[in-house]
Amino acid sequence: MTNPPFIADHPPHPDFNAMSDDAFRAVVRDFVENHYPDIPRFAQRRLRWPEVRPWYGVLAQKGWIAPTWPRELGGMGLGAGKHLVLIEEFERFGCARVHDIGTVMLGPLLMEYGTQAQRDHYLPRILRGEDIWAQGYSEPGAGSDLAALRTTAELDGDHWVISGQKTWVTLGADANMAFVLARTDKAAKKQAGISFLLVPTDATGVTVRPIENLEGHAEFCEIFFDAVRIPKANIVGEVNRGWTMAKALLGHERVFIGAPRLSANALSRLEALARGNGAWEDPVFRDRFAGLAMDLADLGDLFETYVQRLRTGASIGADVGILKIFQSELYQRISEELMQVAGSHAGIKLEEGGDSRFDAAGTYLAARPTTIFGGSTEVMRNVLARASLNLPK
Amino acid sequence: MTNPPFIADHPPHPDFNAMSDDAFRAVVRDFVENHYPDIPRFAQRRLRWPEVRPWYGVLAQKGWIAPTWPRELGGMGLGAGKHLVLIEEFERFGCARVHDIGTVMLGPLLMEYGTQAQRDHYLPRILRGEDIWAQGYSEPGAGSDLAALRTTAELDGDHWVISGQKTWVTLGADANMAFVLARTDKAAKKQAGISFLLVPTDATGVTVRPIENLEGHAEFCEIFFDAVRIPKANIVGEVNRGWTMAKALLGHERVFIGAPRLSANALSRLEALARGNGAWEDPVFRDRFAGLAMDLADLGDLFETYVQRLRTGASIGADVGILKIFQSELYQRISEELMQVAGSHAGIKLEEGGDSRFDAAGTYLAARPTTIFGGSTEVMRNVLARASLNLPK
Amino acid sequence: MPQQPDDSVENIRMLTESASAVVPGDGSLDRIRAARFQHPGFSRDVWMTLAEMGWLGLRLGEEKGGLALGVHEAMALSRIFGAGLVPEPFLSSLFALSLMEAAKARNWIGSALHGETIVAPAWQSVPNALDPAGGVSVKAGRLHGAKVAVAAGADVFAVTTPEGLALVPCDADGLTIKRMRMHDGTFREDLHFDAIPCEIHECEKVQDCLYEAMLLHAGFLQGTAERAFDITLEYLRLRKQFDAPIGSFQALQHRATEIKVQLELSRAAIDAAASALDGGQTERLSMAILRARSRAGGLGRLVAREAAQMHGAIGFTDEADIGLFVRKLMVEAGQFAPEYQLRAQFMSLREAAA
Amino acid sequence: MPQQPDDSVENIRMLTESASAVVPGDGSLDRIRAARFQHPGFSRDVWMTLAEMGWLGLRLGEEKGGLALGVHEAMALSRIFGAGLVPEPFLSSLFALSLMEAAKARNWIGSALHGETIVAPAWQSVPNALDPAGGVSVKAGRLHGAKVAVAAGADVFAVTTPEGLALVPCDADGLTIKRMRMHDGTFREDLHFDAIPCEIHECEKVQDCLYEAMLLHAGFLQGTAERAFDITLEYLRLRKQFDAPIGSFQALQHRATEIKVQLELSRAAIDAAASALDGGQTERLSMAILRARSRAGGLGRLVAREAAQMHGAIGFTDEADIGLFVRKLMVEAGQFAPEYQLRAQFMSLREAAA
Repeated sequence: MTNPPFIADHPPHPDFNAMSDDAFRAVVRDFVENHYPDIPRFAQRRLRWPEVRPWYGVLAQKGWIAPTWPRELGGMGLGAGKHLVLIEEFERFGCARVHDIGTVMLGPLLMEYGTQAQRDHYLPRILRGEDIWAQGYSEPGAGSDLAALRTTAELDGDHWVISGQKTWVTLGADANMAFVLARTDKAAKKQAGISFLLVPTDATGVTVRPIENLEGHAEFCEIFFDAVRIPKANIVGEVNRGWTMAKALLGHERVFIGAPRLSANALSRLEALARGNGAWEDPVFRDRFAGLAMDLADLGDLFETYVQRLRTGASIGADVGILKIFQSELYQRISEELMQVAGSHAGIKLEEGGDSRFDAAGTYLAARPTTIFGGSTEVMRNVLARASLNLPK
Repeated sequence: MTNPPFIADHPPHPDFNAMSDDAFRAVVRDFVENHYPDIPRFAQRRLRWPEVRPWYGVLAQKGWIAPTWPRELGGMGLGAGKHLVLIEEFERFGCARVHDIGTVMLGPLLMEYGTQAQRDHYLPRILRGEDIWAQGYSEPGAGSDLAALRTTAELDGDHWVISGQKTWVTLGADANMAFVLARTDKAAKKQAGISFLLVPTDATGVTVRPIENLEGHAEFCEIFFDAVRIPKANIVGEVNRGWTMAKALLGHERVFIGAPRLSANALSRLEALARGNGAWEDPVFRDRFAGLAMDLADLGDLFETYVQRLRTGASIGADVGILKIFQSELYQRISEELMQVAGSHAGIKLEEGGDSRFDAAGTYLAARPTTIFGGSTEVMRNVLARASLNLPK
Repeated sequence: MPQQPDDSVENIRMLTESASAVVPGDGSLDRIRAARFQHPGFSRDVWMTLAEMGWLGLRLGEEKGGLALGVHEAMALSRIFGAGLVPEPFLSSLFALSLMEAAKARNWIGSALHGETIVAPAWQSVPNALDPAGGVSVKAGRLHGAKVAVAAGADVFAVTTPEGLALVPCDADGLTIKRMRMHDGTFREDLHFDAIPCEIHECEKVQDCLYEAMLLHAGFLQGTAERAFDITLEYLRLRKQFDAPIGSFQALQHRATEIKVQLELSRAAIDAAASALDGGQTERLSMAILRARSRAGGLGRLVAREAAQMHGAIGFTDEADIGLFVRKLMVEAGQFAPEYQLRAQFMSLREAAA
Repeated sequence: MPQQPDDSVENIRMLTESASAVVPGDGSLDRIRAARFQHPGFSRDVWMTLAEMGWLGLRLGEEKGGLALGVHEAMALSRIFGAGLVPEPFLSSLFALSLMEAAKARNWIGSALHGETIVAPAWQSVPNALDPAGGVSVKAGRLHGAKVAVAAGADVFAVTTPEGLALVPCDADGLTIKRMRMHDGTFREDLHFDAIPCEIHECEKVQDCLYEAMLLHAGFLQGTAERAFDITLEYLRLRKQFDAPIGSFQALQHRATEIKVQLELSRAAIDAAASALDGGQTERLSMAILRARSRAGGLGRLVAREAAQMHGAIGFTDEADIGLFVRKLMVEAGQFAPEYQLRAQFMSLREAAA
């Protein structure tokens, strides 16, 4: 698959961080309201590449595709607080989420661990939408035990030869590039001996197979590697040191997985549904709604403290799991309240293109994976118990 | 300590089981209302022997001290259903709970495993209140791991010589006899090598020390055994086979620990308190009350199925834990709702002799041990997971 | 609690055996899988089998061609159908027929029992309340208004109105049907009535019929939940992570035992309510049914949540059976009314009984 | 959220250091233990120390002899006092003084700041609602009615009435005091006023004072809960059963992490509300305080329950310190109003703000 590049001919950005939150919010709102293309808003499922491509193009052209990248590398250079404003406004308008593995995960990794050649080659391609990246961490049977991976890569002259299988690759069928964790030293202990490799999905021996879910969508894929040869240079960081990098990436990601936006959207849905069907007047419902609304606001306060710590460069450590644990469980609790209130209509399956703002079942299903992917709640509680509470193994 | 016997000169009982529940209920109610002595009703704590003695005497004289013992042995011979009626009426009137370890635990054990001589000697003494029994299972540091006991008994000629310590002995300071689990084979594995011994608490070397709780009561005691010599005949069942008997006793006890009466009392308190302070009119409170009332009624239905199984002689197995788990947690949830509703008054400590019918904090504290003693909820869930759900170790 | 009479036990044994005509004994879900999302979401052939077995008349008097069996018997089938994810509108039809019998509406009963006509109850006007009289009115012999969440595929609708029962054929002039796909692959319909001429059959027992339907539905939910739990337990025993079966992890074990606790409470509450109903007890019967339905609803929600979580990623695939159960529970747990409405109703009855 | 200003951080550092004058640095609870159940349940000597440190005037304007420090500073002390189970009515006194300042009632303020007079707020008329105007009336210059759950040991009561603030000495004619022992060893009093002559000081800021008191009390609860949790964690690490530390059992670990989650939420909510208050933000401040107090109350209840359960039998003995914390949480979690009342209030404000 090739992606014709978007032209990123935007002028240099001002320093958005110097603006007030309100002023920046007005800028974002104005931009979104005037430039969001004619594609779905408030989509309940992730849109596929052909669907979301127009929006990626608008963002790329404006230079807004990488909000947190430094301005000198083509990003917006937003601090955490401003980034949150951007997210809030995008969510408020119901903007579709673009394919962002490249900007959110691979980009920052290359900035920290990549070679200059890798940065020069890959970063602009992400900004222009030429490369759409997929993340290959999980393997069949390993689940939350990420380090139990069996995909191998062996050096054969100037090439790595990769064999194995990855699963639960988000939007993998839309990607032309994948980064993959593979075992490069079979003798080493579990976490050691793992390397971080970059693989074009059109290489010989790569097969991408969509996993159809119960809604008939293929948000996830399996990727099979059958003696796939990639250049020796397609490794990030040192050989056998991929695990630490992958973990660091996950840690950083978790602050943002813990952002209140998913729960906030779900709570808006709950209010809309309850106002529509009379539950809003019921004091018992209101009590439960109040509990959820207070949970959400408290989560916002907690999220803000983490954002401040990121902003000041303070370390976060194992406690970061707290955010993701609470946000994902809150999201689920809100979605379950939606199901209660929807009563006999709870199980309705939204028609394609239907208005998702009252979609109880869609929200319920969307909330399920959040306690499983990106570190299951169970594993995160194990880690928290040991690393943060210092409880014995 | 010696207990002057009550005379048990009652005429032979009719077969209460042949009566209708309603007719039997009327008999019990009439008896209680006319013969309950001038001692506290609805006591929040267990009454001590001098306090409860008059009621024990009334019951002994009437022949009602051992509701489930066979009529030919001096009991009432009640089936489980009738027994429940008896309990309900006693609870309704607020009768104090008498010292019942002898009738509930030791008696049935002797009937099944004791020698004829033991039965002839001990059973009548229980009926007449001459022996007040204590149960010595728990040891310091062992907690829920009952089999981890370190009290030893060695044969020395015609005597067992007992050394060690028991703790959490309910009303131990009131007892003149104790039954004790002791290790009689140190080489055997944990559960093997344990015997069941009968010890007078006035024997040389026995020290009973009350454990003062935060309310200043001494409901529990520690008992120390310093080379205490008891006759060789003071063993129930075979040597080194005490564990199985003790476990069987606990299993049978658990059906009745799972009876709804504690939760029912607490719920009545909750209703009384809420009606008194206005919460009863609050729809949000009513919703929570309804949830608890429905839980209680469902527990009643479940309890009834177990009673039926006992009645028909069917085995119950590990599932019996379900009753105790749910009833004790429900009791605690009701008590926590009481604390909520009591607001700024929640922490009031009832004056001695005060009216316990609105006592939130007393109920809260009384509910705490129910998930710990008689098998902690955690251990019971472990057992249930393995034995009933067949989950791997 | 009155005991189940012996003939009831024997009836249940026979019903359970013959249920394999509809629910395969080997647990196969192939038929269920294939029928999804194809309107009407179930098989008319299977429907004819239900009719031939006499099950559609399970609760109907013998003089009307029914089997006149007890609620315990109907409950046994309901549980089996729940465990088998049976999509045919069996409970819905029992509800409709009991309304028709109570209203002495003779038309259609015969053809309904023979499976030729499917009748669905249209009783609810908002999706989250127990309001059989709501949403519609009858003026000058014509039906106006709307009902929601009616089982799809019916030939005739049994519409509850403030004045009694109206029977409306699906092709009546003035009837607008909005069809909705459900996540379990079945369909439901919202109905709109625009001045449809109809005969009104007085019916004083609408509440009784509604409550019996709720109770049977509790059994269906329990059947679904119980099998979903069994499948999950099996997965916990086999699936390994961090070199151990995940069922050996104590946190999961304790959560699994909580499901077991709720399952047993649900079973006891349902059986007690069924005995009270069969025993002709009226005092506290409604409260017992509200309890049973509320417990089963909570159980269904709990099992859906935990089954999804304990299966992890695999549960989202179309290949894994557990997803079918999660979807069924999502759709069915909300039927009738949310648990907090049932609790409110319970408190009203409790006050009235005191 | 505005940042805490640097001088606040420095103030807090100094306050925290000097707090050892009242809360021993070694964590000893000997004084706490000994003072229990002896009326008034606290030490007048320690009270004088609080006065000498200037802490009673922490929130009072400098022109009245106070330190004029921010809520963040008061919160720091409140948390330390909560962790130390301090029985002196410090928060109660801050509340009373803020009422008196707001009402421009000059009498008593000086002697209260010097520790000679203890003033307690009498604001609540039923123990489970936020009703500062309730329960009392003023007719012809005389106070009638009742207030409940007032801190014991006060020399003067600051009584909130529909017309304003009344100051009533504890030996006033017509005042009946019902003294109650609390499970933590402190005392509270229900007051009855029978035509007590009094001056009424108009006070428009009763709600503001009440909400600030609730916020500081949230900090106290958090301090108590946090230390109780630390003690419990230590017990989990050391206590062995079935040959392993019980803290290694996954089910307990997962429950412990839930406490940690709630603790962090509580801390964040309290600090955010304190910043809003110090920053002079009024919009949504009341809602932020209701949230903070509700979270801390829930946290207190959760920790009391889990600390008791995780300690098992040992927690019931008078020797074990954890029992003191459980009792303190039992008494304090219910102060002001049950969480469901706070939620109802939150929803009213949310509607008004929309």
